[in-house]
Amino acid sequence: MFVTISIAILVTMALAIIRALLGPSIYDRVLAVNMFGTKTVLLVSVVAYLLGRPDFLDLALAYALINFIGVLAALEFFQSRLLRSGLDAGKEEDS
Amino acid sequence: MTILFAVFLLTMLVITAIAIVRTPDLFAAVMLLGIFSLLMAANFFVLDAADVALTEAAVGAGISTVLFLGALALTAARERSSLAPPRLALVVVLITAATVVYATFDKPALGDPNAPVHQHVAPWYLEQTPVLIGIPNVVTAVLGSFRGYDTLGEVFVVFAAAIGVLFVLSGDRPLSAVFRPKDAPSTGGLKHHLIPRIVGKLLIPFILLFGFYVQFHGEYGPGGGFQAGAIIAAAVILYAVLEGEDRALVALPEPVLKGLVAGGALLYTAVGLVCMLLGGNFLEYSVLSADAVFGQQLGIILIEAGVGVAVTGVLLCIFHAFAARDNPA
Amino acid sequence: MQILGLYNYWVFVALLMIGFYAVIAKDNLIKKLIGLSIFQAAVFLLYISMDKVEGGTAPIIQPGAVDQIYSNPLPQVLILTAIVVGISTTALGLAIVVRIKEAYDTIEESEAAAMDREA
Amino acid sequence: MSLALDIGSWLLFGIGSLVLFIGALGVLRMPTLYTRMHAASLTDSLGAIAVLGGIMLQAGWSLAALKLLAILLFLLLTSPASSYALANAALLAGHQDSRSPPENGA
Amino acid sequence: MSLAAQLPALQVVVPMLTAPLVAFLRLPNLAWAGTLAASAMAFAMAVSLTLTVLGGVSIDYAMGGWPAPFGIVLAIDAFSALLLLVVTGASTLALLAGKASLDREIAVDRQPLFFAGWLLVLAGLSGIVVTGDAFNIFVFMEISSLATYMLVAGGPDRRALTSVFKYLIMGTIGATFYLIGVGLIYMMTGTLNLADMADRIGAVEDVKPILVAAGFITMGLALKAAVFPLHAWLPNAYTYAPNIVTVFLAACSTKVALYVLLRFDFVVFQGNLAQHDLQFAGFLIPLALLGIVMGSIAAVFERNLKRLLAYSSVAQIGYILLGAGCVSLLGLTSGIVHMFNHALTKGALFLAVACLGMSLARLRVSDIAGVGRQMPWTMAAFVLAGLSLIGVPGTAGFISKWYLILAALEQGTLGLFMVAVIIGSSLLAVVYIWRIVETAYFGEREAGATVCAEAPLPILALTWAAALANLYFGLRPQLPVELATQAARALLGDAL
Repeated sequence: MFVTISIAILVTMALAIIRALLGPSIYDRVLAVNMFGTKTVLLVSVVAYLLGRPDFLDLALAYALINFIGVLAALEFFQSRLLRSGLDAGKEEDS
Repeated sequence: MTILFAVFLLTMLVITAIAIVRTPDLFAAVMLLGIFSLLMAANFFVLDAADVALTEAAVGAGISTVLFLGALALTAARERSSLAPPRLALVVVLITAATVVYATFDKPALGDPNAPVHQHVAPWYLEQTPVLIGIPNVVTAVLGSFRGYDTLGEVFVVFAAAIGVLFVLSGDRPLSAVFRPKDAPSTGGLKHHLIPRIVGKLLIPFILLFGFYVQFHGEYGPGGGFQAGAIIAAAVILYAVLEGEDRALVALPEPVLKGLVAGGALLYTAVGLVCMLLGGNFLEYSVLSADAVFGQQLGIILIEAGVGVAVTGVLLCIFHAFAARDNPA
Repeated sequence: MQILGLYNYWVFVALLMIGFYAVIAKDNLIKKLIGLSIFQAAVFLLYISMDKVEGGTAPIIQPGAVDQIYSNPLPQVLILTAIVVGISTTALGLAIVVRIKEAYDTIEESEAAAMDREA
Repeated sequence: MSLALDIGSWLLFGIGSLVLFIGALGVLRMPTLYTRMHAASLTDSLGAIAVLGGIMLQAGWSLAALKLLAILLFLLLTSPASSYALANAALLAGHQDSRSPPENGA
Repeated sequence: MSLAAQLPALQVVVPMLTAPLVAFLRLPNLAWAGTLAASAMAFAMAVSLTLTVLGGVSIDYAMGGWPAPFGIVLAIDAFSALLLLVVTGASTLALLAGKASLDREIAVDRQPLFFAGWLLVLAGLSGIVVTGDAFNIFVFMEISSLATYMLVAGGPDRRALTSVFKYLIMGTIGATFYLIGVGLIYMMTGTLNLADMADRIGAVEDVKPILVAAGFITMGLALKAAVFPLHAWLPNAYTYAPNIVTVFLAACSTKVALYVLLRFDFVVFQGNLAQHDLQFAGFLIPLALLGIVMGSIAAVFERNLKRLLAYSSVAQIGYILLGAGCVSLLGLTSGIVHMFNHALTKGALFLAVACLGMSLARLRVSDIAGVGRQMPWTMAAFVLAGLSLIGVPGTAGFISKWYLILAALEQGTLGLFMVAVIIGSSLLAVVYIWRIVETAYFGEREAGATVCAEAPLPILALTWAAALANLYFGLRPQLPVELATQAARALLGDAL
């Protein structure tokens, strides 16, 4: 039972990686990373049961929050870049 | 069955690594590096290394991504198309690979219970940990006590990284300006994104709580000072991302961060010295209490606290040093 | 089964090559550091692959379990330390790259070297 | 009783697998960024509910079930939030797909 | 437990503990004083340990009270004691001399961080030298490396940044290679303790991983030790580092890597691997000879004073390796004595350069034209140390070259070739040192160039102390030779 669902999750992860490889835009990549992260969380939860060590669910929780922080950090990166390029454009107009 | 999972994960790992090296888009490379770390962590998990999996996820996928993004924001987002492929490099790599391949044929197969590593030293740890230290997590026992001196070294490695980053980044400005850019406009974090902001702020206390759980549960399950430090630092970084670095620096000001860095390292060393004063060897926690086993547990809790404090401080110092730097362009 | 039994080690070799190639062949300094991360991660894999025992579980002693086989804790401890060392090196390297960018306005090694020769 | 739980788990896992797979396929095959996001965010939540719910049925009343619930809540909160933020960031940056209809383009 | 029994641990812990204490101080002078005090204490402990070891006992210390191979043990013998003297001595000397020089190169508010980094280099290098555990060596190697990168990056020229990045990449590759090697040995023996490894490695049947491990460890450490042709990071790192950092690094950092290399190759591999001699004869000796020749030639044509001395260091590393490569008591003794003597010589030379740096903006050979008359004391010390570098009888440099030639003569025909290379490279050393001396004394100061004042007294006095030490250990070489002979005997142990 756990094996079946693990395989499904692994396939999903592989598809997410393909999207991350293809891009084309940076947002696609972040999307893929986010999706990959959630799938890793699910995989870890399932495998914890598969290995018979439910106490390892802590890991899944940690992965979930790391994933969230990673995505938000990437977004802040876009935003600061956007802001900066906006400022640069403003400078060009001034000069 | 899990071995087949591992094979699948490992194959994806190689594909991701190739893609990372090939893409000229540095941002894509960093994002893929995040996936690479998660895959690596999942792999460690399948290979029964829960503590390492937790660390790799927190550090590799979390902190490392944040740092790379911080550096990318200050440098360039694309790699200049490279010139002719360097032949010498290829030759060196191929020679190295051939050497390693040569060694591989005589290696014990994965999971072989008769491999030398499972015959010597390690069985002793597994047998003696319940007796001498009395905690279930053998990894924590080895990390904290049997090889506690290595862990002390590890704390000083991160300490060196923190002072190194501060020193290098203060090379062209006064040290006091490293955390505070002079007249850069505050990017203000993701202030205009209401939903992530509210969700994030809602979650921060729980993340902190989880961090403390990982810190103090390290004797019983996967976790410990390093992982906890990374998670707590991640919570503060989340706050900084949502509300702006300046607000995060108000909550945890620069002197506090420096105090954490120095204090954690000092706490660890002090525990070792106290053992010495009480008549034991350096880091011999047994002398901390009349009951040797309790002494060991006390020692491990204290040094893990030192590790957690130091790592939190170091990671936040490094994060702020990058985040506060104004755009060179 | 021998090939599959050593699969982890083959992947270790592959990652080592990929990372090592990126470190020495790439001109971009950040790409070099990314390569260094992969290079080090390959070594983590080498160590962690050693710890696995057939039928074993993570070395966290389960109360009440009899005759349970546990994986080897020692490589895990070593790699915990090595991961920390890796991120420390990366952080310091990135700080240096940021300074190089500010001093040379490039993060390509050959361009910076060309500027040095002119000076 | 345990049979019923098993059937429930199988059912949830079946739904979960299907949803996850469809979602991944959508992310891979959909033509534009925003449609891909749409595929990902919807299936992410339902897939997580199904998979974690299935495990919870197996776990029964225990600390593990509580942890699973925490993970589920966490995912349900963060996943839409990051999807929203991502779409918002793309929109603010003026991202347009080459295949988007002309009347949407400025 | 008495204090004396705790010295091996304190040797590392004292500088390490001081680092967080001084790192965030607001008072640079206090930070300097604290650093100096810790360094001096470390030196005192090293002297005390040396005296114990000279009595013929080696010291073992179980960290955390756990016995080997389960815990980490520190093991100090004559070899480690010699290196401890070099490391702590160089650190103390450079700190004592260098405050004024440092004030010129590093902003006052950054100095506490700088001193913390310095202490970590000291702690890391001492930690490598005293430990008896293969993985522990890696950890302390990384502490010292990270801190070294930081110190080198403090150089005022922007080229310090590019050279330190190169150093970081190559250093990390070296450390990772070492880690791979240790991992492979661990895989086949199940232990990380060096002594235990030596015991168990002979019993391993599948030797391929062990052979590869030997290769990786040798390569990794050769990278760290800047053995030719893996020395690419060294010249620029030495050139653009702050002057006082160069003194410290040139005296000890590559030597500690060589120490680990010799310890591994002799203790762990030599006695236990068939045909391990081949690694020396077929690999290290040719590299050593090439390094001696190419390093010296590069030095002859180099125009930058610091880089000239750095290339000379590449050649000197060749001497050390050549001695060790003879795999004989005499050869190893000569190599180890040369570690000590070269530290004295290069320390003194770079101190003299630091003196010059107090008055001169740039340090090309042409920049010091005529300086000999304006800074007579500095240049006189430089000449004295230069004589030792050449190997003139009566100086420390002569002692190690003498032993090296004796060791080479034992080797038969190949030995004669080695002797020819040694003498040829000494002649090259005469050329490059003479070029500096000629420019300094007989060159004409450019019209309009500022008049150089003699360097301040503290740094000058210590430069002279270092230069005179070259003379002292040239006339009374008993201490290093005795330690080196003991060390060589211990290293060869089984192989003899």
